[in-house]
Amino acid sequence: MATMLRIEPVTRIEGHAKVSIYLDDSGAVSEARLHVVEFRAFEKFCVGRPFYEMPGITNRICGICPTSHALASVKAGDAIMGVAIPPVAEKLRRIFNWAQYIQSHALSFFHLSAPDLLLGFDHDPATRNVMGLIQKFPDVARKGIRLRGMGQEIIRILADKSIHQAWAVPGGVRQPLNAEKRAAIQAMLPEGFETIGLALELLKKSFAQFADELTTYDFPSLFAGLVTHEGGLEHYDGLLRFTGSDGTLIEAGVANERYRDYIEEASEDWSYLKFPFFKPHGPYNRSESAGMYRVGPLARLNVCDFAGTPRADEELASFRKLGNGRTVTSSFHYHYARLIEILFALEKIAETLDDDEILDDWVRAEAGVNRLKGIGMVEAPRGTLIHDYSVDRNGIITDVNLIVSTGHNNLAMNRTITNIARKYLQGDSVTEGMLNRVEHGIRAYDPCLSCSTHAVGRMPLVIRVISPDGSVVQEFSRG
Amino acid sequence: MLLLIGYGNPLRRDDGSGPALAGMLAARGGRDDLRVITVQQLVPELAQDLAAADITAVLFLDASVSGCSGENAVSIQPLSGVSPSPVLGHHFSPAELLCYAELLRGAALPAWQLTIPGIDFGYGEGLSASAEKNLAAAFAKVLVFLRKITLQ
Amino acid sequence: MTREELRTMAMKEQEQKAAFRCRLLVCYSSPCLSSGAEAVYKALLAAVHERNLDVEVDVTRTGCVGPCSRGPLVTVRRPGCEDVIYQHVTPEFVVRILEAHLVENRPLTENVLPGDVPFFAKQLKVVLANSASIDPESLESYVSMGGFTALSKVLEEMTPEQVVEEIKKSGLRGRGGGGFPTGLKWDLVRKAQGEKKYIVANGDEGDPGAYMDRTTMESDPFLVLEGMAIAAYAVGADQGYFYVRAEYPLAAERLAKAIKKAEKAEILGNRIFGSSFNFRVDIRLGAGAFVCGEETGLLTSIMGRRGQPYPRPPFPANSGLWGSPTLINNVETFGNIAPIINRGGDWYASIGTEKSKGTKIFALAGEISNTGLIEVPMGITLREVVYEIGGGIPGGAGFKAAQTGGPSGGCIPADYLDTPIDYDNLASLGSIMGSGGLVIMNDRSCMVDVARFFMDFCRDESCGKCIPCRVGTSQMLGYLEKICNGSAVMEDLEKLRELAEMVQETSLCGLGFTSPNPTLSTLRYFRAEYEAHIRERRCPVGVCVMSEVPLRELVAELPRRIREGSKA
Amino acid sequence: MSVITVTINGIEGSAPAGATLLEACRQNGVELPTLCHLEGLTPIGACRLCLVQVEGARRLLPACVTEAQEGMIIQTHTEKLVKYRKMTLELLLSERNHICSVCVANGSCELRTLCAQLGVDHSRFEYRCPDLPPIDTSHERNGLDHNRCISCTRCIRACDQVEGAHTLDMEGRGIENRVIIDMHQTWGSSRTCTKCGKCVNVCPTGTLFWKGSTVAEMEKEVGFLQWIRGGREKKTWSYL
Repeated sequence: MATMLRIEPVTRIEGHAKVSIYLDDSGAVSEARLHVVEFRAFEKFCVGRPFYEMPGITNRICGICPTSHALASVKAGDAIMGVAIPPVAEKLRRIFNWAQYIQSHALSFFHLSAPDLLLGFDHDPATRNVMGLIQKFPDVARKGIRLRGMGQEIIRILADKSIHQAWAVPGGVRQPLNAEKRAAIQAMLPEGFETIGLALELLKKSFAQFADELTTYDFPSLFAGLVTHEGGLEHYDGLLRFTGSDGTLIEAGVANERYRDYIEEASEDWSYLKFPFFKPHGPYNRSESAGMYRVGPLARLNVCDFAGTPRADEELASFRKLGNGRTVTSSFHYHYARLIEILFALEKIAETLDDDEILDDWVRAEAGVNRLKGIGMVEAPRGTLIHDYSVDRNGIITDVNLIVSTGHNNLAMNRTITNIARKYLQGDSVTEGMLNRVEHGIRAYDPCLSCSTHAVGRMPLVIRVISPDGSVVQEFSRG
Repeated sequence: MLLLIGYGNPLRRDDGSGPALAGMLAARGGRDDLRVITVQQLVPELAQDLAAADITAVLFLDASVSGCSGENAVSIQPLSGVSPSPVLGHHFSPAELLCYAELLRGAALPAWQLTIPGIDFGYGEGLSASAEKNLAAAFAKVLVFLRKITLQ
Repeated sequence: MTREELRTMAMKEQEQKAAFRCRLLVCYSSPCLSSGAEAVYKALLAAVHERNLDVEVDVTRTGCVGPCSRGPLVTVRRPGCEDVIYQHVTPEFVVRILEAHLVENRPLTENVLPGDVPFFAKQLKVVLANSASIDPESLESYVSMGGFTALSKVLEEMTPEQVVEEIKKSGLRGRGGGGFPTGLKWDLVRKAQGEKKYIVANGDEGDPGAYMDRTTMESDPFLVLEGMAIAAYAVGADQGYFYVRAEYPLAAERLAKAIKKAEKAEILGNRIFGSSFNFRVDIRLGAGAFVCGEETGLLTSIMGRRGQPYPRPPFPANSGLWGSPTLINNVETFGNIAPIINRGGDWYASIGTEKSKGTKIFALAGEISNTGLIEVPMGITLREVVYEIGGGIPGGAGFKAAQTGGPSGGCIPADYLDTPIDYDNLASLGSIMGSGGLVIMNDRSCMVDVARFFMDFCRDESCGKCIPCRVGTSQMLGYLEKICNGSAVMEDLEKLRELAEMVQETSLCGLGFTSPNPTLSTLRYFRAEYEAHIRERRCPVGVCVMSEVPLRELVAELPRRIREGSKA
Repeated sequence: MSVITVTINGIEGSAPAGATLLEACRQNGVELPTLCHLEGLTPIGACRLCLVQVEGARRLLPACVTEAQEGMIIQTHTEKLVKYRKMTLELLLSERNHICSVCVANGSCELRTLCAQLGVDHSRFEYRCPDLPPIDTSHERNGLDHNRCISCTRCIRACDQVEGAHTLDMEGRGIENRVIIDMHQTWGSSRTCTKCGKCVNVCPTGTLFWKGSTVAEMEKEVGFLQWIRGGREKKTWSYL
């Protein structure tokens, strides 16, 4: 009989996710699992609503990336209406999406991961936190807050509301941009560039101290993400590309509506989060990681041929040197990729705003139902997000399939924590170092699991070592 | 100006006691040196509210899982120490928020945290009888606290 | 028809009936029909015919006799003898009755219902006086009992004012439930301005367990029509509507026949009794909505609209059907009119209590030995009704409560058995007279379950126009269901009470504002039962199945259940 | 025009003879909440929000349908009345599925505005979560979402009394009542609907909406009713 170790974030509210580490009879780690136990049933209760209400409903899936859900949803709506939206509307939606990247990536990097990354895992635990970060890098900490705020502010300027807005609608957007608003956004950009430059510099300097982690987080897998028709870095539209660990093109550019030919979702009875896998590589097999692919910042930089802006392309070149020249396979570098994407977003916003055409007030196309199916695919900060709707002739939703970014990474996250457990678990006792790395390993993907639910600020971890007869041999609690 | 931040999720029963207490204090009125904010969870942007020029102190109002009841169950503690960020969430602890606020304003900000123990954190509205009792005690305690810090 | 011709008709009919050696009266109202009266009647006719007794024996289908649970009932009436009433009569048994009385000349001893039992002795029949004796479908039969003399009297001898005065003098109050003084209502309609006025008879009886009006319509339709015609004369109306619910097909059929016969005899229609008074009556069938028993709901239904009440004022007396002054009275109220005119308001006022005059018909139902229809003087005590007329509680059980007034009424506990029944006493006990449903409950009834039953009825019958009744009854039912299934907490009881008061005070019509009555009265007299359901999760009489658990206690409860489940 | 005197909340005021209590109150600066009432439609006294206490009356009276009488003494905001109004709104919130955050009428909803004015931010009563007919968006322009309906019948009355089409009606009774189109068919197949849109504009919530509206995008215009009715009375459009 196998022994099970359970790492459970004991929130005062029923947990949203927990980690179990399974040992085999010899005491070695056989597998680690990330359980997502929050069941939300969005796919069920969207049925029966008109498709044009969907952006308002689905953006409530998340409080961190509502913008991505709204955009995937309005794109599915555009497809149902069968319209090409006014060009300016598309540009405004893109700015909207890049602003979302800035705020979401900034939160992940500066607020959640920076203490570990900039101070190191071996830093005194008592000060390896925000306080320590502030003491050592006050400027980074201060700028981080302002960068996140800036992303939120751009969204607010465009949509009058930073969270759960209703600005993006099927057919376009509700209000155009005006010169005053444009100037306000433009005024914020220089500080953003400055912040990101500083962060990149610090992060790159820190790689040396993470040699172990870099290899532990390193495993082969496919990568998936949208690219422009020319193969460039893309976040809002484009073709879905799959590449291998060595950089080979598996599928150069799949049209959005054909995603089901490439992605299938498996379920496990211990998690509500589904397990999408790459279908052409044979049937689902979790233990062999067949069909496993990664999405998100790391994957996007791996699948694209180029970024398309001068500074981001420059960074991309140095990023690729960390891998085999084309592909970076260690999930540790999600952090680096995130910073490059913030830089890219800033450059693209600046470039798009420069053209006076952006102030045009023709921003919404009108149409009824012209297609009974609509697929909206965007790159959310955490990866490819797919909204797939079927409607009746009156536009009432009859079926919904949502594949969220965190889902795509499900297999990879399980793989990462298995690797960490194998490397850092000593005997049957859990060490502080292992705990830190399990936490960090999950955080590298910046998963969105606990959205809209409040948990105690500090999530203590409790680890129980349970012998085969069910008694607790050792209990380890931190926090 | 004292900033009161009541946080928690009112749809998870006792978790809503923080916002409930904030609501009671806001409704009571009678003081113009209080600013009350209620949120579901603490997010980084709040640091900017904490760092506003007119804010001189902050009191966080929150629920806790201790399950105790009675007068002494409710505590007001000065905020101290900082813990690492949460593993899976995208929210902040009061202490983390305070660190950022102090960074932004460039000076220390006196801060306290009041916790109201609850027992029922399941789905649903309304507080358990125990949390309700604790809420009443917390209300009384805050009023005393408010009088005291004004004297300082 | 003239008054003289009416007298001739009566005499001819009386003589004809008196000529028979024996009369066999088969109760032909709905309860007896449902227990087989039709087969009994046919068997009896065949037997009479077979024995060539047609000339000697009269077989009549009559209205209701009263002890409905004992039907089919057959009464044997012979000149100079006491009536003999047989109960539970079968087609075979009725032949034996015939043989015994006519061949052997000796009454049977089996199945005899003694005539001197309190069930009959304590009753005083005014509206139902003819019921057990006449053929409801025969105009002659009604006339032979003095029918239409009151109408001819008012047309020839009285002014409308005098008629109204007589009704006022009688002290008659509306029998539909509210108890509004009938004479006063007539006076209001009489004085109301309007070229056209209407008379409406409310026969939309809908309380569960109540069938007073059905019986009155089925047993003596001419009596009600006569009352309507007198009212029409008194207020100056020439058109009447008889609103009968479609679930009462026999009542509607007999009324339709009665109207036709009366019109043919020129007792209804134009120039009634040779006077200048015209009065037509049309029947309107209700589609079975309880709320159409509420007068404004009924009026909108007659006008062909969705049967929903509207706020009063304006009262129908001023603005009713198509905006014209309209007199709307209950069937039983109209049934009292002819006797009052015939015998005088003073006579009527001598019956009953100070503020509630005359008699009232009740449908006795529930846990009581003699279920059936009774007519008693106002002021009789509940104890007399239950233990004497009703014959007590069967099966050795004790009396627990009496529910009066149907879903709009309340429950009266044993402590008040000696209260004289009248409008005001019932109101002070938190109930109402209602139309006369009287459901007796024994000590095996759960009062919360009773409240839940009536609330379910009210929720189902709410028309949905006003919010308190539409949503309030649904919410109250929800809380009562929770209390009954064990998932309620004390807070729910408070919400229930608060809702009950709110619905009572803010609803638009009578259905709404009386719907909390069963809940409020049981809360008032049986609060301990409610608390036992909630605090102890126990139904004191074992009616409710406590299968659910309050959500909040589920966490503590689950492990226990799992333990018990694994043991089982 | 003769004038009568009424006392509202202890203050004497006047109103034209024949005015309703609601008109009398509003003319004297006392605002009463209403939902089923709409200037230009026959009042029905159904929502019970405008109930007032009149001295000498046995029951609370709906101000919208009660005629003001000389010397009436009226209380409009007693503790009890305010409590009942709040409960009425709570009952409405519990009756169907009102989800403001994704509602087209967010921001222009009369129900929500009243809730905000009276301080009702949630319902103490349990949500009934009824099974409702599907959303009807078969019409060329309008949509009907039963989740948000409060059964005020303003749409039915506007369609019947102002437009004269009587396309809309109510089926079922009590808590089961539902707005229907013609003899219970889809709106798109209605041959009586004139597509005038009056029903949509008089709907106090997001039940009736312009097709394609997204969150908070509905803006309703109710003033036109009085304009139409007034114009008809004054024969503004008479060519004879």
